[in-house]
Amino acid sequence: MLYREAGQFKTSYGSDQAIFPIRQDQIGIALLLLVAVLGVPALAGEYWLETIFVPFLVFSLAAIGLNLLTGYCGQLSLGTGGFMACGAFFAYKLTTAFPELHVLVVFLLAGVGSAAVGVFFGIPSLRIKGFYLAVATLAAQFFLVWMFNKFDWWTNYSPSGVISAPPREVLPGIFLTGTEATPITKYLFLLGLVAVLALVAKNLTRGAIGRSWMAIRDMDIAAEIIGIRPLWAKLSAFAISSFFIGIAGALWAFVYTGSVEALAFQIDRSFQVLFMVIIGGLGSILGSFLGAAFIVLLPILLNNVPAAIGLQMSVEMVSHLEFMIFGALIIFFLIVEPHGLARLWQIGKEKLRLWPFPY
Amino acid sequence: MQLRKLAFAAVGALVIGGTAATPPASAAEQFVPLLVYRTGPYAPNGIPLADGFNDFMQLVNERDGGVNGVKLAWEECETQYNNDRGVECYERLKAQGATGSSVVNPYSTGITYALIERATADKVPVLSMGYGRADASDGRVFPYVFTLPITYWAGADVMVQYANEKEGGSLKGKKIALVYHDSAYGKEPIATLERLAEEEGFQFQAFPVAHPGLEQKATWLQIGRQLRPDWVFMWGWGVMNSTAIKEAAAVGYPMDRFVGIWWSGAEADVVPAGDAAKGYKSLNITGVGTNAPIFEDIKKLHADGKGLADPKNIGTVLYNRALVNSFYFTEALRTAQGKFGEKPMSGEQIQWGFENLDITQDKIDSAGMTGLLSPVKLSCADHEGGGSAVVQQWDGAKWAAITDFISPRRAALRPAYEASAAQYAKEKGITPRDCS
Amino acid sequence: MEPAMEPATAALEAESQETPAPKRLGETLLSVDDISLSFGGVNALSNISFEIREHEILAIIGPNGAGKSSMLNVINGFYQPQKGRVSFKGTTFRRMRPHVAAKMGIARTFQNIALFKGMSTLDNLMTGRLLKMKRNFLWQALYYGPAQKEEVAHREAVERIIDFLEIQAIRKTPVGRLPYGLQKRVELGRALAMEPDLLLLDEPMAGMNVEEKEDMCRFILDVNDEFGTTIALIEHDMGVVMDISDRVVVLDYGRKLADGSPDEVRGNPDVIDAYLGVSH
Amino acid sequence: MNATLARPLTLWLLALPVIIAVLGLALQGLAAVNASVFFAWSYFLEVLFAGLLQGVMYALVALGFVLIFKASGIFNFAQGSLVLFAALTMVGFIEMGLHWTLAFVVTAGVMVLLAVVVERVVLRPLVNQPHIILFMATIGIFYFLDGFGQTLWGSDVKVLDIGIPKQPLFVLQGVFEGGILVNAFDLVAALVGAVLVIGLAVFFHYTRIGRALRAVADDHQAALSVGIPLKTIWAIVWSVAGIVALVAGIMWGSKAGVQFSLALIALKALPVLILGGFTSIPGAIIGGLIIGAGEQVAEVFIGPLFGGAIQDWFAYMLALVFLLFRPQGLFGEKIIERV
Repeated sequence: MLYREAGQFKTSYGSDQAIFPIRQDQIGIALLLLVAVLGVPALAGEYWLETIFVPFLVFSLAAIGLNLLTGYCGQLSLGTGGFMACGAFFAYKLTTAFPELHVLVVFLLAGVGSAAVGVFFGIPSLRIKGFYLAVATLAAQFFLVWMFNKFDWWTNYSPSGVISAPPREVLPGIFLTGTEATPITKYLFLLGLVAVLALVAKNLTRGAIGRSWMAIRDMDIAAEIIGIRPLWAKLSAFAISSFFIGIAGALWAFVYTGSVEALAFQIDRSFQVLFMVIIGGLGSILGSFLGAAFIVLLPILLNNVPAAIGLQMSVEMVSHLEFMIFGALIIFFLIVEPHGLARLWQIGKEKLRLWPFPY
Repeated sequence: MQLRKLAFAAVGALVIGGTAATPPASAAEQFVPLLVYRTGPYAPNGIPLADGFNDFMQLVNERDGGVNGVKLAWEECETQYNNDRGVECYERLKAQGATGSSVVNPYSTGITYALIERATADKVPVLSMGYGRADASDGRVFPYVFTLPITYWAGADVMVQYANEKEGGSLKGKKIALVYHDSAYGKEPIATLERLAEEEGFQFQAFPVAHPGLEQKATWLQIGRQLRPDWVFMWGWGVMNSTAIKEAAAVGYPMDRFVGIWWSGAEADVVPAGDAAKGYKSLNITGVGTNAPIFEDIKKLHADGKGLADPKNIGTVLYNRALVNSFYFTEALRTAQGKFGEKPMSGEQIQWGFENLDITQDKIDSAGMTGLLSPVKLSCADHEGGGSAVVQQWDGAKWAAITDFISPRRAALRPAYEASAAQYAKEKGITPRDCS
Repeated sequence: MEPAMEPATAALEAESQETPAPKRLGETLLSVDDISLSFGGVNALSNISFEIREHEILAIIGPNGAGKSSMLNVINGFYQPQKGRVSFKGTTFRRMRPHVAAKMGIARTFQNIALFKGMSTLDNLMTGRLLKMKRNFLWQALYYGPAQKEEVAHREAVERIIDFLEIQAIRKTPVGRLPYGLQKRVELGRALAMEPDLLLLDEPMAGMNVEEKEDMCRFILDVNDEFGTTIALIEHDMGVVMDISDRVVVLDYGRKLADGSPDEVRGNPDVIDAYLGVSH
Repeated sequence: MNATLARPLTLWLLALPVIIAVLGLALQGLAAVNASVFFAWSYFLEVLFAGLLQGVMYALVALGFVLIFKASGIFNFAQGSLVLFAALTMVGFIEMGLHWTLAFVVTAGVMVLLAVVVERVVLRPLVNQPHIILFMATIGIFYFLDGFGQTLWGSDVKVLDIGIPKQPLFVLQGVFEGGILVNAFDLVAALVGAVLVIGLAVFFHYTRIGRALRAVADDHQAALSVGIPLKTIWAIVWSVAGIVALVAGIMWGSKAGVQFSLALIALKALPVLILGGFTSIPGAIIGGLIIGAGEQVAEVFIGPLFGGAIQDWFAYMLALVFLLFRPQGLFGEKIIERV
């Protein structure tokens, strides 16, 4: 009975086009943000902040980026790892070359650089479609990782090819990277950045650009005939998607692991982000968050649950089980709901709207 | 509809289940986190390593009742050799036990890199035994990282010494090729080998192999059919090792001139290559076989049904390496207890124990580990401890040492460590400790 | 209100006046000249010429495989003819490109509905306004100020079309879930949202029942009447064609058989032969 | 083989010596201007030949992809783990004491069983879903099989030796000094690959099941409506793909040892696939040959210019360049767009 929109009338098109048109949702999201800003840092321990919330936020951003390209524009990409590497290495070069540059500016510039690379590797999409394009993006993946691994310039001639984030302040005296950075700083910084970028993504997808992407995704020929230029739509999707992914890569290297080598952005990373998008829901910003949460949490749960309920299991068994459960869950979700967690969430909401009446 | 409900229920159950925490270890125990990889591409190497750790700590508890009465407690965490998993494991386990994690053995160069800053901030010693950053031997910049007994740079030096000796004392005009895993790990020896090539007058060429290393045909055609070097060194890992041996045999390269680093010299690296591997050599930082007296105790442990390892792994190269690794730790613990009292030690105290670690031949003998390791002595500035390595050879069925422990020429290596560490310190804004 | 929206507004104002406006047949809007198109040796169109005048409803008819859809595809640039020219609003094109055609004011619907199935009715109609949206993506990213104003302005225009086509109830439904007849209507709506000068309709009534056909006829006539839009349509139902079109072009095997008023065409012996299958 | 294929094939065969000669001359020129590149004709041919044989090994894996794509339009991401699973199972049976021929038969049976289960549990509930959904389902299969295989047979590295000779051979010793090095194992692999391709091509073109398979590939529903039993067809095609995976697993397993990394060779098959086209069995072989030869030659002669290890991305770049000119691959069916 609580989740009812009856009686809420929209008096303008503007309010009807809001992201959360229903009041309950508005209250819900405000509460969620409040908990995220105040509750989580107060309640969650260092372990939860460092190894669950931080990677969750970084991955959410990467998943949003890929979702813009694959979920909204319909261009399947397996080059996510490569674009994350771009962000990480661009940010490293920038911040070591210009130490006085604020770290936020560094991340944004790294994103812009990644966007340029993304556009370049997006060019084949004008001629190649579907799985052929997916395989073609692997060329970007392998080439980029090879390049960052091969040329010492990217790592400032470190003998091992590993880059390590230098200490940088986000506010005077408050370090975001380096040994003095606290988990809470990292978390709050990420939370703010990811929230803003997610809002940007949402705005883009509900505006003209997003509609031209979806038109290309649903039927590229028809899109062309109503005046959408595939060149512009596809390349803009590649650019903006790589911008998001690039920032996620930079955050991964700087805020999460602190040091990184090019091999951390191997093809596995691309698949990992793709799975988040698939499980969360193609074409849904909320789904990107849900998918990231699912993939970050599942292995941790599988590692903890058997012990918690008193089941003795070798790590080997747990790890094999993890693979099997993960695979089975993907299949299960596809059969039950091909549109991912986001759709399940929506169905749940619709149910709630009618509750307690069945129809 | 039913299925949808099930899906909700499943997700819900997972979320609820996940919030429950694992029970903490008891108060009088010294907790050791074990970052293992029993699955994934490197499982063949990870399994004997993990088994060795388990058996040694079990032995210490069962035979000696712990270290000075403090029992060891440990928990395995599967990393799949994955950097972010490694970080997660480290964070999950670091607060466990009475005093938190007292040491972390990442067993992956990538995880080591990822943990250096975190562990330094948390005051948990990182023991990267024969892997990780070579320049971390400079304890002034890396107070919490220990590289005993020997680093990759020193390993490269030992290889060159060995080749030099085999060539009758001079490498002038000889050709040496390096086949390396194209990653942070594989690149470690290049600078050292380039320096030595200049000093000793041999021609040096490096051949990268892309991860995971199943593809080496082109590399070995270049080596075996074009360059035809006098020696081939290898920094390989996992499937790359056995593939390299097979491809080397396929181009007819002589195995006794092919020397791998200690991560290219376990059973799992040669067995898949079959007969082709006969005669292949590698370095090792520990002794091989089950001749040391400690194996009597281990056999007894297993006979009593208290062994934790798969018996077929006992005495394998990586099992023995894990024994020595655990021994380093228990000795550091003992050293720390000598100063701070016979109770569980904190990471900071263990760090002191490592810096004052002095494993003499007497201690090795009395621990029943004769032949398994060479003496090491660490200090505030020197975290490598002057260890050494042997050359071993595969005879088709087992590894056998063919040299004594060879010491690297550290006089030349030490300045390189310090220069590299200084660059790191500058980039990170670290002021090196004063160790004098 | 932007100048681009004037015809629609004018038409809507006209709606209130009860007196039907006289047919405003005007200048030649589009002419195709000597078009030939072939696919790997098969001639789809040979030497076709005809013209479409402003404000008229032109029907293109002919048996299956006569080249009707190919003709529309040539006009809006989806197919490139081997020979011939297309002139639109006084500009002559050797090669038309689809998005150029769209920009110049040619909209169309398809024989097999080409809607964006994953999007709602409203969003589908909004895509028709894309060419008219000018704010760059930075404004869109903020969704504030000019971008939001623009979004709302276009939403208003789209809402008028929704009202016109009587599809208010399915505004937020994903079009993939709509029945066939409604999908056709939405597709017409998307074309109208572009405020085209020339509307190409490929079998707008295929597969519809009598009631739906009547609705569709009414919409087509209203569009022509109220918005003044020129319409070229392909249709098989002769009754419909004769009722609503001002002029008819007959194609058969890629050739033009006849061109004239419905009555003229009806009496043309070639046309009768083609339809009754008499051998040539 | 039909006429549409025969023509490009003959063209290719005629063009091949010319391409090889031009490539050789170009590299010779490169070697003349850049000291880090070494060139000799005998060495060039040796590398080329090794590459071609390596290409057959890739093609063995690519074949499995083609089969499933051809018959169901599914890009089967799990093919790599099928290879691993088959090899693991076969080694498992050999370790139980079975002779390898017997183990082969039993493993083939297991693969058929697996195919039936996959059809029943995964594919049947997903009939008529978009291809992307089915593709994702195969990712699920990939993960499941990886875990399942390791649970059954352990993560240890295993040796698979069915007595294929491995010694180096030297051929054409009369022409070049020292001859050209060829590996006996690679020759056997090439032979196996050739037999497999011919067998599959015959199966697809001349049997009733083969025709039904092609009908299913065109349109699931249309095939159903003319009475083709979709379920059976899918089970058959996954069984055949499973057996092809078994053969690939044996060849790769005897080469590199049976272990987790085997699943990764699927990545090497992808450029082969794009080059040859997703739907062409001969395309998989030709694509394999081009990729194999191309990447080896590039690694050996061009790699030194950039510091080496270029072959991974080079294969993909090569495929990408081909794609820009022929978006459907060399032998893929041309996509005609209609409105």
